[in-house]
Parts: sequence; structure tokens; C-alpha cells
Amino acid sequence: MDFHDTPEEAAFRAELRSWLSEHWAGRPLEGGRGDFDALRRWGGELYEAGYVGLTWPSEYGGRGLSPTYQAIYLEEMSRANAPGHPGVIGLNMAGPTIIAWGTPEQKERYLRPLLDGSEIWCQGFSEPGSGSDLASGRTSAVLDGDHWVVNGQKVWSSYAHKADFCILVVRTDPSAPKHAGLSYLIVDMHAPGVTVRPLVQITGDPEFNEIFFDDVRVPRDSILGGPGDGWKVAMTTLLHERGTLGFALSAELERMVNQLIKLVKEPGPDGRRPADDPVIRDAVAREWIEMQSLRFTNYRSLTTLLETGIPGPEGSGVKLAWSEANQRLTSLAQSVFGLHGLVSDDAPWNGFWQYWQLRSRGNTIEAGTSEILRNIIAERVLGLPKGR
Amino acid sequence: MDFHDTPEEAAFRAELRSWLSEHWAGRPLEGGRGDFDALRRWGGELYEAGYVGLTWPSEYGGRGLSPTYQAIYLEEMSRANAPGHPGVIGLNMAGPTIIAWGTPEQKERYLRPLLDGSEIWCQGFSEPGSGSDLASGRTSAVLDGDHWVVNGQKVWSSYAHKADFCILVVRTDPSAPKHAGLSYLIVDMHAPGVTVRPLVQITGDPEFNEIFFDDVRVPRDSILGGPGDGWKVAMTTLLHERGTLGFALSAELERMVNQLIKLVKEPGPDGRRPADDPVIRDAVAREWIEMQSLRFTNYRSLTTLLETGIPGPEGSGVKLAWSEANQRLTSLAQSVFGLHGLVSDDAPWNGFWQYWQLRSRGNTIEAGTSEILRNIIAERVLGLPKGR
Amino acid sequence: MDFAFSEEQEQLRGFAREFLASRYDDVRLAEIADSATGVDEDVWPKLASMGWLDQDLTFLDQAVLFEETGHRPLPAPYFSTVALAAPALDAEAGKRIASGALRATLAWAEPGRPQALLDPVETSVSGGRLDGVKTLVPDGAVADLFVVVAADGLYAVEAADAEVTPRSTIDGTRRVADVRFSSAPARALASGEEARVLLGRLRDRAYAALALEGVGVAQRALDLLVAYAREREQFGRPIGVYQAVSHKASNVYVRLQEARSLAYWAAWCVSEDDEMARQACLAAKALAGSAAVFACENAIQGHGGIGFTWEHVLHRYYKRAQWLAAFDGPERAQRAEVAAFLLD
Amino acid sequence: MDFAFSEEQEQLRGFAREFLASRYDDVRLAEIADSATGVDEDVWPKLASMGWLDQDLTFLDQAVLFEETGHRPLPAPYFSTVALAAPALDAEAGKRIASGALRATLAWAEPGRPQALLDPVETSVSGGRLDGVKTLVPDGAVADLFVVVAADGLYAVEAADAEVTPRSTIDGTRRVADVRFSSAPARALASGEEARVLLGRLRDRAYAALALEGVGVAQRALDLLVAYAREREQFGRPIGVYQAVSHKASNVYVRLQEARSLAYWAAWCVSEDDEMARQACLAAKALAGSAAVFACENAIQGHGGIGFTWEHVLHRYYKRAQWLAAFDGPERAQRAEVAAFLLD
Repeated sequence: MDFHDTPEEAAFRAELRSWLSEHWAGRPLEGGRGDFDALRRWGGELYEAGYVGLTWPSEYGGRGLSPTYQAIYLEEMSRANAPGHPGVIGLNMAGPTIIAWGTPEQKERYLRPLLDGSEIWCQGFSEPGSGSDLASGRTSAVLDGDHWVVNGQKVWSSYAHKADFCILVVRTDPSAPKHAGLSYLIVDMHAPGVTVRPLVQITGDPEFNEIFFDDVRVPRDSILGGPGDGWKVAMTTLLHERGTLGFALSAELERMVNQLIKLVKEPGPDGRRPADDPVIRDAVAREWIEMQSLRFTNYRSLTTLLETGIPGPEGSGVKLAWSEANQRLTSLAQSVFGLHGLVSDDAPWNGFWQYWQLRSRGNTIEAGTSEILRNIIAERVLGLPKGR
Repeated sequence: MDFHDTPEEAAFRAELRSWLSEHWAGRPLEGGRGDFDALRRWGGELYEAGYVGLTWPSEYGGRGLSPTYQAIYLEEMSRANAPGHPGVIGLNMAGPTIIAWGTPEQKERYLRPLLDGSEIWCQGFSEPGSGSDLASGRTSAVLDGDHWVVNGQKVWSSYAHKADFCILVVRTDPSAPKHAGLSYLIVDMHAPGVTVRPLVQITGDPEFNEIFFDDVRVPRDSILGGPGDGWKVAMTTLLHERGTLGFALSAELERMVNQLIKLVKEPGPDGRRPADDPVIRDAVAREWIEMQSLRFTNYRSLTTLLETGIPGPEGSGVKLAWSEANQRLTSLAQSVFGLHGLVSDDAPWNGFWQYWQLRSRGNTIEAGTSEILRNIIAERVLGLPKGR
Repeated sequence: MDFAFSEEQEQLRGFAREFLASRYDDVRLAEIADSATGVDEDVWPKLASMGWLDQDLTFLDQAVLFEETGHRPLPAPYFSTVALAAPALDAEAGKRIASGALRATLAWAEPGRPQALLDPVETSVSGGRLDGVKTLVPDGAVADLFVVVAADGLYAVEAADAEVTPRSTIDGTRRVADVRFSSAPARALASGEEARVLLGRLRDRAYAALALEGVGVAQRALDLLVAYAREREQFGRPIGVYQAVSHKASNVYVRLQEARSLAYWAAWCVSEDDEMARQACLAAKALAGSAAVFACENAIQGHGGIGFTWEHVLHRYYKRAQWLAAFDGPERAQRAEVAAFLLD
Repeated sequence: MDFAFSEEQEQLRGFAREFLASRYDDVRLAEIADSATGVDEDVWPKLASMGWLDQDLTFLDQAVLFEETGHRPLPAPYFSTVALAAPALDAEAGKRIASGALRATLAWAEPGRPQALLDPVETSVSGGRLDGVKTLVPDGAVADLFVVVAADGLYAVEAADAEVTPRSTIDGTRRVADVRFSSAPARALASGEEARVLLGRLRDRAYAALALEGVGVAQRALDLLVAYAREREQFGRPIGVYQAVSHKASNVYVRLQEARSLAYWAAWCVSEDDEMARQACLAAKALAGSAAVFACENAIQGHGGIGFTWEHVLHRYYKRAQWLAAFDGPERAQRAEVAAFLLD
């Protein structure tokens, strides 16, 4: 057991920290409603500096480093309060799936522009009627000569309004059993028949989207795996989404805890310093402890990954615990000044916390509802009998 | 809406209060491990003074008063820190069931000694294999001439070691569907073949018992309702158990809150006064608020009962909320002095709170587990579809 | 012991529920919340004609209306006028309120100072002229008259004599304003000990009213959750069969009933000027505020993604719930006061 | 970054688990807990011969043993001797401990005074003689030697020179004692600043050890819950299919993993004398104490009535969990210290 950075890791950390202090420090804090073009340029800067695709094989434009470096990257980014690369769907979902399932041509075509931020991806998994029940999706693709003709509707697709490509789960064989009839396509979001409608969230932000497919023609070879492999391919995607999620979440929580500490140490709009209230002190300490526990749980899961190639099961609870911690933390932050905290235009204590408090309510729904995650832990980790 | 006592209610309250100050005040606090014979004598005193069976019809030895008086009785008993009548199973379960289903002879025989504490009752509903699934019980009764011959085992029977009679749910028709094959007997606990084995709880107290029935012969007419009516009769019993429970629980919680307040206001074994700690103050206030909310929820349910003859549905959550409140409260009390609170012989702060903290863990299990109660609220009160 | 509203009060409830539901369906409510003012300008005369603003309504009559205007939010300064301002005003002003001619509110909090209703303020009056800066004034942009808390008492100031800056809150139908008074003509309402007692009563009344609104909010959130859990299917069955959903609904139900019991108790204490009024109102505000938030959060979770959209009505209730819970300080502030009663 | 125990440490774990499971099945454990002393007198030489008491074990080696002696409680003064006393003693005493000839503990708390390890004490030493009264001394009745916290430093006093009154706690295998010293011959171990630093390190070590035990306790409670949920049937299906049960198990699993992560971090910080040791140990003790209690409470609930009986082993774990959580002050005391690091 050794939590010290190796000399190589320490060098990487120092280099990144110094790069960030030069390239990022001093920019204003993003309240979650950032300017996308600026973010995209920032993604390009990160790529040029060598901080994108750290763990990807070098043949695909990555640096072939161990996941430890990704963890260091996420920690340092968070401590510098710097926003991440905007191509998260591409980097965490589409990219790894293409590496695992793609043809050489597909890898050649898609991976590089995904890394440098020049092409943005979105995903089309959920449907209005399907929710947590992914395999019940009904968006269809029918072969017509050299093309799949896609019809249907997807929801909860972040970045769809900015995306160039979509990883899309479609039903290609309606006669096959539920899971067996699915395939996994790469769809050009600029193709005729694709319509994106923003879904405004309770924060007021149109962060997610609905995507409508109306006789969209997709080249026959824009498929990952073969027809009928959709479920298996989608599981690869979701595995990668969850696999890389933990460090991003604990790093994000660290950022929020630091913001909370800053908030309570300064006198607020009512002249009081919340840190003088023992009940608030108790709550702040609780969240700091929770954050550290998630951080080190990620390290444990990472250690297992480094040893065995598979992340440890202990990481499976991180998203669950993080989402609830983030909800408690943001509600606490918003509550410290009572009604002052609800006045919309009373920055700096409001815009930021109001946004993130409301946004946090989505944390227990998106990327696997907490109910589904508890089922998964019970069934897959603890071996309890399936409830359905 | 009027929360004032009526003049009659106020007179009753004043009379009871003065009676208690004369007959109870000054006795030592019971830690839950009381002397049963003393309790029994106390039950007789309560009966003689006219405080037992307040709401029972006068023809059965009661006073025919409205349930409001029972509520006042429970509140005043709790405020005087006085223990209740020990015949709780008889008063709250057996008695009302006999009144509803009994023959004139049964009423004549059983009701009076039940009120004055001279005969104690227990119940035999749960079985080792059945738990929350009452209708799956397998204790059998077979007619043999003028007797039912009973064989089987029951568990979680409080007072069985002291009881003279048992209300017992048995299977009399193994060929009938699950619920239809049950009957409801009155069994003499002194009959040959009845064995009681105490089940020691985590508190160290043998509060509950197992009862073994080995060819126990029960007169054929010692049945409530007819053969096959067991499920319906048992539902009457449970309705009454839960119906009268609410006020007993909120009164008990009031007593515990008062004890908690007393505890934290005095310097403890470490010389500190817990009431000086704002985190503890916050927690104490929370429990006081919770207690009041349950108290007034009972009043609302009672109002509906007075108006319609049926308790309001809002009362259905009282046991659920009470059990969790009592667990929080007792854990808080036990924690205020750290390790001092766990030393067994360090009265007064320990014996009482250690016992009740451990005892409270049974609150979410006994008389309907919290899981079952949540099912019941979802299905019967909110009309959600049945999960099973 | 009688914990029921009278037959007349239940009739009033039925009428109010029908009126509000027909006037403010979820779409209309959203339109108003997202409008420039957040207020339905046309409804005020109707409230007057329905008698909702009458001086002779008891607080228990009003309690019914507060609960119903939480269940289906009323985008008008009803709470401000009736709960916060009217009790401090004279009969003449009461008549103007009843006729629909006067909307009023209370201005107490000051920037950079503790915000609670009973905290000391700096605003001062000299020679009938009032000077001071107030913040967080509920419905401040649509009030005709301010009841202003000054260091030595309570004063009435016409809105025309003040400089009002509207501020939006996350709840579009309950905004606040900053108000600046510069030598504003002020009419004394109460001073010294009388003002102190009156302010305490105003606060009790406001807490009870907000608790009742919170109960209405929680009830609506539960209604929506239960309806959705019955009809929405996942894995081939309505989601209400899963305990992860049904037990959420049960938990909300239990908290809601607790909150309702305390809110009614508080309302009765206010109406009777009962000696337990202060504690009852603190308890009701603390529990109902958090119960409303809890109900909305569970309802959003039970709805999944759709409950997290701007389009769905749930977030309107959630934001109202947060407003109620935050008013005059969060839950823990009320608990600290309760603790003082119990422990000091 | 490497968060794994070494191969040797994992071997030690496997061996310890086997040893403890075979020696202390649930029935035997109950017998000892309910016995006059709560201690297995015969095990101490075996611990020595297995090398568990060796001076050259690192804290990470010991960490494995602390976790395993929580998973299957060891009824012997292992925690007291190894975590509380040994680090304050000299090499000579260390040899005696390693040989199994010496069991020791720490005496710090005094009646009527704040009980925490770093709080000031009254006990004083004059002319090599120590006078004072100590309470809450873990395993005080079976120790041969006391490390005593006095006002000016730490001292060693032979048990033979003290008057010991055994006290039982709700955890039968971890009792405490009151100890009175009247002119007891005392050997100085450390004084002044050195003693202060040493005491802080002792506390960090004790917190880490208790956190590790808590992890073991929580793991066993979860094991029992999962096994029961798989086999016990209600309404014709194993209860583990009901989310009311399975989600409890999931919640326990998540808390347990969090606690384990902090406990290992704390152990590493202690072993490395890392600058974050204090915070890590506070965090680990707070979270693991409450996680162990949480796990046991959920396991009891999941078992229904049977989990509430004296006969079932669960309450032994529950009481141990409470002991760990209560040591040196409850969770909120540790959080208050963490808050001071963060906010002051």
C-alpha cells in the first residue's frame, strides 16, 4: 500500500499543475451555463497539450498511460477549478466503444477528431417509453439497399444540439426477442431527417435533448458489431461510461466541497459567517468526510483495475453515494442564507448554488437511476436474487 | 376545530391527574424490567379507580366513553411517567375481538377478569416460518369429539409466560385455500401440552416467548366466529391493535422526549451539559417536533373516528414514524456521553437509555414491520398496485 | 377535542380548489411564473368579490385558503397582504383590502444584517419621515403599501413614496423586491412593546400560513407521484409495484400527514392566541417546509427524467417548497428556537 | 498509487480469518461474552506464538488484524495492548508484549471530566508516585500494566500497584474498568511536548484501529444479511427479491466500502506518519463507527424478529459497533475537529 505518486506520476502532476496555472488560472468560474465554443477551444488546448485520451492506446492518438494518470488529471483539473473537455460522450462512451468494436476504417475516421474536440458526439439510448428499461426501445432501422432507414425518437441526449455524430441503439429485428433484436449505429447528426429539440431542465438550461429520426438514411457499414449485437455493444458503452465516471465524480465533489468551504467562511448577504454555526460546521465536515471516502474508494477500485484489468466492485457504489452527497451539499449551501439564497440575481452566492442545487436533483436519475443502481449492486455484487 | 377539552373532558383529566399524583407519584421509574406482580396489582388499582376499559360498552364492564377519554388517559399516564395496565394483549386485542365475535357466554366469562388484571392474555399469531406472512401459519387444530386438538408452534408472544389465555390462529382445514383454512381459538395456557419458552431479546429481557402446542385439547366451543373464520377474526384483532396504538405511541414518545430533555439539561458523567452543544440542541428540537406531529396526527385520526366510526387513514403512518423517531431519540440519548453511555452499571444515565436504545430496534419489526406498513400505506391508503 | 374544519370551511375549501384548478391549470401557471411580473393581475378583484380578503374571515377560514393556494399556487400577493401586512393595519385599510383596492406587504429584512423577522433593524423614522433600505420584501413589486419594520416600531408607507427594485427568486410566482425609503412619509402603526408583540404575532401567522401552503404543495406532489406510479410502466409493470417507488410514496404520505397535523395545530393556536402558539408555529414551519421539499424531491425522483424537465409542473412546486422552507431562515433556525424553549 | 495490501499481508489476513473463525464460532463467542470476564484467557500465548504481538509488525500488518478481529471478534486485550499501550512503551516492554508476558492498556479518562484522549487530566505524579482516578479504561481488568496519562506526561504503572474495579459495558467482550492509583510507583515514559505528540499519535492509531474493526463488523453484518436474504422466504419468495430488503443491503454495501476506503487511508497515514494522518483518522473513525452501526441495524431489521434475539449473533456485533462509535466521543465530536481543520 502506497499512496505516494511514483516519480513519473509526480512529474506528470507537477507538469499539469503548472500548465493549468499558466493556461487556466484567472478565468471566471463557469456556472454550468458555459459558452460551448469556448469550451470547444479549451478542449483543443487540452488535446494539444497532451491531456486528452491519456489512457487510450497511442495508435489511436492516446498516450497509453495507466488509469492512475487519468485520476491525477481529474483531480488536478478539479483543484484548479478548470472545466473539462466538452467531448465527454465521445471520450467516455463512443470512443471506447469504437476502439472495442470498430473496424480499422471506423477507428481511422472517428477517433482523432473526437480527441481534439473538432467533432462532438452524443448518444441515443433512452426513449420516452423506455426509461430505465433500455431493451424495450422501439426506434427502428430497416435495411434498404446500402442504407439503414432509421425512424423513431430518443430522449435525454446531452450535447445532441452540438453533436456531429450519435451512437444510436435501434431495433433492427422486431421479430427477435427483446435484447436480440437491437443493433448499434453511428449516425451523422447533420443527415436529413434528424431533428433535435432541446429539453429544458428544471435549472432552465436546455442541457439534454430529444432527437427525432424521420427516414434518416445511414450507410450500411456505419454499424458497430453486427446486426443483432446492439445490446452487447451498448453494454460496452455503459461499462465505460461507469468505469471512468468515479474519479470524475469524486473530483467534482472535491471542487464542490471546496466551494462550500469558501462560501461558509465568508460573511454572507445577511452579514453572518455560516462557519460560526456549529450545526453547519457539522454538516460541512460530514460532506468533506464523504468526499474523501469516495475519493479513496475510487483509488481502491483503480488498484484492482491496475492489477486485474477489471475495476473493483467497490466502485459501483460511488455514483450512488456521490449523487446523494451532491444533493445534500448543494442544498446545504443554498440554505445557509435562507431566502437570500433564492434570489436569482444575487451573485456570487446564488447563481452558482441555485443552479447546482437544482441540477443535483438530476444526479439520482441520469446515468442509471439510484433505484436501478441499487438493484445492480444487490444482484451483481451481492448476489441477491433478481427482483424482476 | 377546537383543541380545548370539553368541561367533561377537563374534569376527567383533572380527576385522573389528581388520582395519579396520589397513587403513583414518587414510585421509582421502571426501566422496562418491572416486577410483574407489582404491575398486576397496579392494573387492579387502575381498574378499581375506573380507568380501565374507558371506551368499552358499560354492559361489558367499561365506561362507554368516547375514544377521546382514552387519549387523555394515555397522555396523563405518560406525563406522570406511570406504567400502563399489564393486560395490554387482553385489553387491546383479545377483549375487542371477543366483544365483536364472542358468544354471550364468552363475553360473560372472559371480559371482566381481563379488565381487572386478574387474568392475563397473550396472542399466538406468528410462527417461525411465517413472519410477516400470517396466513402461511401451520399450527393445526383437528376436531376430536368435543375438542380441538392443537399441535404446532408460535413465536413473538409477549406475556405468554404470565398468561392465562391465548388467542390463537390455527389451521383447521388444510385442504382449503391459505386464508380460508384458518380458525381462531381461545386456549387455556394452563392446559396440558402447552409449553412456553422465553425468547431472550437483545436487551437481555425475555419479553417475548415461543409457545409449543403438543396435542393440546381445547373445548370445541372455545372458538371465536366459526371454523374457517380465523382470518376475518384475526383482522379484527389487528385492526384493534393498530387502532388503539397511536395514542399509546405518541404518549410514550412524549415520555421519552421529556426524559431526553431531562438528560441533556443536567451535567453528565463527564461533567458536561449536553444541552450546551448546538448540534444536540438541534436534534432534541427535531424529536420534540416529531412527537408533536404524531400527537396531533392521532388527534386528527381520532376526530375522523368520532365523526365516522372509522379512524382516519392519516393514523396509519403513526406507528411507522414513531418507531423511527424512537430509534433516533434513544440513540441520541445514548450517544451524548460517548463511552460512558455504554457502561452497564453507571445508572441513572445508562440502565434506562441502554435498555430503551436496544429495545427500540424491535419497534420497526414488531406489530407489523416497517416494510409491511409501507406496503399497506401504498396499497390501501394511496391505491398503488400490489407489489406481490 | 375537535380537529375538523367546520362545514362552511370545508365548503370554502371545495370552492377554492375548484376555482384555482380551473383558473390555473399547469400550463397557465407556468405561463404566469415565466411572465414579466409572475402575477395574475386580473385575479385580485375576483378574490375580493369571493370574499377571500374580507376582514371577518377567521384565521382558520384563511387556513383553508392558504392550504389550497399551496396545492394550486395562486399567483397574487395573497400571502403578503393577508398574512404579513393586514394584521398590522387598521380597520380602514382592512376595508380597502377587502374591496380589492389595496395590496400590501411587510418590509423587514435589511441588507448585510440578519434577516429574521424578529432581528433588530436600522431603519429609522424622524418627523414622520422614514429612511432605510429593505430587502427580500415578498411581492414588493406589486404592493400598494408597505408595512415597514423600523427600529422603534411599525409604520405604513405608500409604495408611491418608495423606490422599488424587483428581484426574481427561483419561484417565479413569489418574487421579492428591494425597497429604498428616502424621507418617505410614514404613518405609525405600533411602537415599542406593542410593536414587538405585534411583530411576533405577524411572524407566527406567517409561519402558520407558510406551513399550510407547504402542506398543499406536498399534497399536490404526492398526488402527482401516485398518479404517475399507477400509470407509468417499466419492465412491463406499473412502477408503483416496485417498493423503491411505492415506499417513497408511503414515506411522503407519512411526512405530509405529520406536517398537516402541525400546520392545523399552529393555525388553531394562532386563531385562539393559544399560549403554545409560538412553539406550534415554529414546529409547523420547520416540518412543513422540509416535508414540502421532501415530497417534491421524491416526486421528481419517482418521475425520472420527465420530472426533471422545465415542462413538467413539478419544479414549480419544488421551487415554491424551497421558498417556504427558506423564509425567515431555514428549518434549523426554527429548531434552534424550539430548543431554547425546551432547554433554557 | 497502490491501494492494495502486500501478498504477505493478505496471507496474514487469510490465516487470521481462519484462526478466528475456527476458534470463535458464534456460539463460543456468545459464551465468552456472557462469561465472568469476557476474555478468552487461553488465547494470549497463541497470539504471541503466531507473531501477532511482534514489535516488528508494521501498522499496515496490524491493520489487517484489526479488521479481522472486527469481522470475528477476538475476546482478548489485543486492541488495548497493541493500539493503545505498546506505542508508548519502551523496547523492553515491547519484548515482553511480543512474548505474551505482558498485556497493557491506556488509562486517560477521569470521572466528572471531559473524556476525550486529548483533554487535560488531573492525575499527578510526585516523587515517582502517581495519584489519580481513571475511568473507562479498556480491558482494565485484565491488563498487567497501565500507561497512565498524567498532567505532565505519560507514566507506566503496574496493575499490581493499582486498585481496579471492573465495569461491564453492553459489549461483553470489551469491558472497561475504573482504576484508582494511590501513591503508585510510576515510571516516566514521556513528558511535556513529547508526551503531547505521543498521545496524539496514540489517538490517531486507536482511531484507525477502531475504524478497521468497524469495517470488519460491518462486513460480517452484511454477510449475515445477504445470506439470510437469499434463503429466508416470505410470501413464497426469498426476501432478497424485495427492494425493501435488497436496497438495504446495497446501502450497507456502499457505506461499508466508503468506511473501508477511509480506514485503509487512515492506516496508511499512521504507518507513514503522513501529514494528513490526523484528519484521515478522524474521518475514518467517524464514518466507520457509524457505518458499523448502520450495517448492524439494517441486518437486524432484515432478519426480522430473529435478528432481535439474544440467541442470534447479530447483537454482539451491534454492541461492538456501538462501542467503537462511542470511543473517545461520538461521531459528531470527530466531525467538530474535522470542521476546525477545514474552517478555522
